[in-house]
Amino acid sequence: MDKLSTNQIAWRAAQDIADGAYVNLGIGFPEKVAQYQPPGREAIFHTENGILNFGESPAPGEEDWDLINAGKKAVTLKPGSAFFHHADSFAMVRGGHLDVAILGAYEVAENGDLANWSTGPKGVPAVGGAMDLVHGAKRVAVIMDHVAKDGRPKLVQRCSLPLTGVGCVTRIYTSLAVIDVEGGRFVLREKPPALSFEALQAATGAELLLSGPVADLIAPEL
Amino acid sequence: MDKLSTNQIAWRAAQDIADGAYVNLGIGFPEKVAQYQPPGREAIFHTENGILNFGESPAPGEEDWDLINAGKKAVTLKPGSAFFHHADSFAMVRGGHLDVAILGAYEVAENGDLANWSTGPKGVPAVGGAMDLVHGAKRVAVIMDHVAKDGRPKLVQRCSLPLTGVGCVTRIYTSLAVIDVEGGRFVLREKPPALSFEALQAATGAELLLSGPVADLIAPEL
Amino acid sequence: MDKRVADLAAAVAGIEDGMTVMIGGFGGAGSPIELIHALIDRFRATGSPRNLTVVNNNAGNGHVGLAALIEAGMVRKLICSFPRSADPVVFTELYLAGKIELELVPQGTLAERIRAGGAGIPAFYTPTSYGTDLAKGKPVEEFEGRPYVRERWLKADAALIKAETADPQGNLTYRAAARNFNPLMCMAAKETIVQASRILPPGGIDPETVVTPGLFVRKIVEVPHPRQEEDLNRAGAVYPLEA
Amino acid sequence: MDKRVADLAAAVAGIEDGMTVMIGGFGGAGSPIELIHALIDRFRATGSPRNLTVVNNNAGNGHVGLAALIEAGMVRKLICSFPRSADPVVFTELYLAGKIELELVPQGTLAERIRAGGAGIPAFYTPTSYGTDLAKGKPVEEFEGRPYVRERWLKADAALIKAETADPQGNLTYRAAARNFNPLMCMAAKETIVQASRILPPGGIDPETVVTPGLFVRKIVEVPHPRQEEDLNRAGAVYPLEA
Repeated sequence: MDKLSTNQIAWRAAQDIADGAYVNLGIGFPEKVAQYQPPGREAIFHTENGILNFGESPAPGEEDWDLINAGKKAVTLKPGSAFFHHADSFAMVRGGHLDVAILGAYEVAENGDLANWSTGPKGVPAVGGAMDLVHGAKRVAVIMDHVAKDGRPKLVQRCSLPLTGVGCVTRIYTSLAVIDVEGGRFVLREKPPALSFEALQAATGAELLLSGPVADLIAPEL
Repeated sequence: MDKLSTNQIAWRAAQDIADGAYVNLGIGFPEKVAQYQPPGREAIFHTENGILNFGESPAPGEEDWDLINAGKKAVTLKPGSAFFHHADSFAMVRGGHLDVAILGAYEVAENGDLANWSTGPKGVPAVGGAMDLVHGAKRVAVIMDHVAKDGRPKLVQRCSLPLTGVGCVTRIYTSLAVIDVEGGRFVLREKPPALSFEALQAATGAELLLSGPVADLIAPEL
Repeated sequence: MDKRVADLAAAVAGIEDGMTVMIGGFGGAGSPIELIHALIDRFRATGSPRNLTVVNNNAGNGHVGLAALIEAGMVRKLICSFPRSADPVVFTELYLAGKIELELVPQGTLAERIRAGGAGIPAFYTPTSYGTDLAKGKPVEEFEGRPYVRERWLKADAALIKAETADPQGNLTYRAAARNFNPLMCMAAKETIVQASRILPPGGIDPETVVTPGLFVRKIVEVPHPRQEEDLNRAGAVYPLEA
Repeated sequence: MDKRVADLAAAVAGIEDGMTVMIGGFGGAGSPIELIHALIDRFRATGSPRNLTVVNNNAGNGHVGLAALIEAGMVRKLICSFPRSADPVVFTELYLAGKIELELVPQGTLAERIRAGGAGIPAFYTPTSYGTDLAKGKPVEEFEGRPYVRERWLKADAALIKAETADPQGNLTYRAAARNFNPLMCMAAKETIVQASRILPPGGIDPETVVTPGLFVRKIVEVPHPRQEEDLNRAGAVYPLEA
């Protein structure tokens, strides 16, 4: 099976994070990216609720619930961390001081539009910091399954769900591909070697362009 | 001689500062007000360059030039002081968190307009924090001589010099009077007992209204 | 200058019907449980305050703190960024029944609007929410070729704040990520009411390490061993707590 | 993560002709004398950088620091609130001779514009300067019946900053009122260059007391016994200083 697991998608996204990068990981799935930093590279993680340079979760029972990330999970501190209030935290976000934000998505459109906060008018809406992150970080990447659970494409021509941001996504890491958004189009960068371009295109709701070589998308067992 | 000295004007202004008030004193003459806090009352002084609750000047030779006020004079700290950066400092000013700002003036108009930053196009203009203070503090008061050195009135119908702020002054303490700005007019509150109303009016560039009793303006020898 | 008040009841005595109240905290971190519960105590005894508009990042969790305030029927409207959490059942049920109003604000915009309220900035432009449903009806303007949404300041009649240390002048420090919205809300409320784990003597807080200068604070009450919302919820606690 | 550079020359190496440079300090407090002098050293050796736009509250004093930078002919334009002081003769003469440009900005507006630059807020409204010469040509709008002036963000290519302690990640603390504009300028510049009196090991600064988080900082150089501008001027010092 050539489909990447969620761990493997997170691993692949982590490979593109430079040493010394300031990174914000969205709540849930994107948090996994922190586990796969390549050896010798150190990213500094930012969380909206006011911590820079936090580390892994503490052992169960060791949690300090005043020391949490934006997903309300307990974290620990690394040497050289800092606390700050929410306005300073979002000054970091909005002011372009984060190198990368990695978010989950319901849909990403070929023009870079992102829908990841609302599945429609039903239920209680909740947006958190996603709309701030997508217009702040120098690079906004998405990690997600290539298709929805019901098989519908999540990579689309135009988002059908309420937007989080307009033209903000530049790279998408999925279970089947690495895709860049360039000039309002999806450009395929990587795919699993055993997956044909045609099969990948069939699972994608907008045209995939080829521009330069397509590398093999291969992740270790995780 | 019934004219108040600068020390006496400062003393008079100090009598109107309530216990626990947060106060900003302009550079120069207004700084004197701090010396005359009535016994039993404690004002907390703010300086634009990022100190709350500073105290008197240190003894000569004891100065720490990182511990200065907005006039670049060395100060000391009282227990319970705080340092903060310039944006936070002017958040205090602009956000209406100061109870009183006391400033000097070239001219004050009966509509509350203040001119205290520029004497015209000659020389190097410099504004500092005056324009922020006049639109921030809950009460903006002026202390000044009643007339200029050449005898011209400083209390005028309309300012002739470049404005610092529009309709911002509510009370003026001069060498000859205490005057409130109410409904776009000067209302006389206090004058020295030996000075006739007519003589005071003659030294004033706009009509002085009488609204309620005029108290005697008497200050101790200082 | 001494901003200490006798007890929690005295601290929240000035909060009246219809007021806008900012409440610090992000999830359970920095949530002033004791002040909130004192307010509910008053409501249960007197029927007031009610019809409150509450500003908080979340919508409460479980049956303590903000969730209990909502459950008591004291809140008319909530202004927040993320009214979902592990157990926001109280808010969710009222919201879906149309019994509580929600103004949803992106988290960074919420923080900046509160800071603007405290800093005397009536409006500002942000790229956040441009082109989304949350920008509907708001002025848009281009600066240097990029579109921005104009947002307004947010102020409150009162703020309930959880601090770690305070001095009698009202200078405050916080604990770890319990800082979050607390320092901003101190700036934006007419009456900032603080519960601090420790009140130190004047000069007890190094002026270099003060996070909230005392000028932003009106009342302080010492709550030596404050409860943490997350701990309470994990223990299944329900307002009123046992002493 | 180690943002330390070898020496002052390396610290200022990236500043080029025509750049906008923010320089921390209010009067002499917080003025990064050694970084400024390193920049003048380079100019004297290479003729570059020149045509700088400098953002500072003041216009320098005496013949050291910012005044020396201006005197060396490196500054095309100054953006400041108060270009008067005890001895601003260098700026005054050039200004009256029409040889240096001045943009005068109210002090609070200057601070807020810099903070806005760092926080990604392209414009904001302030009551400051309404109805005055300094508001000429700026959009005015009423909010809740009161007029406000719209001001734009201010950003820089580089900032020269004086801190008290730093760690290798770039976290900073300041000393007393030497803090002033420094933390704001750290936020608003592409390349924030810091001289710190002490560089502590990672973890050497309590995360509760960090004033500038390291993310805002690019380069750090240790200057163990920094000169204070006021002290220098009282001693009649002139650039270049004796070692």
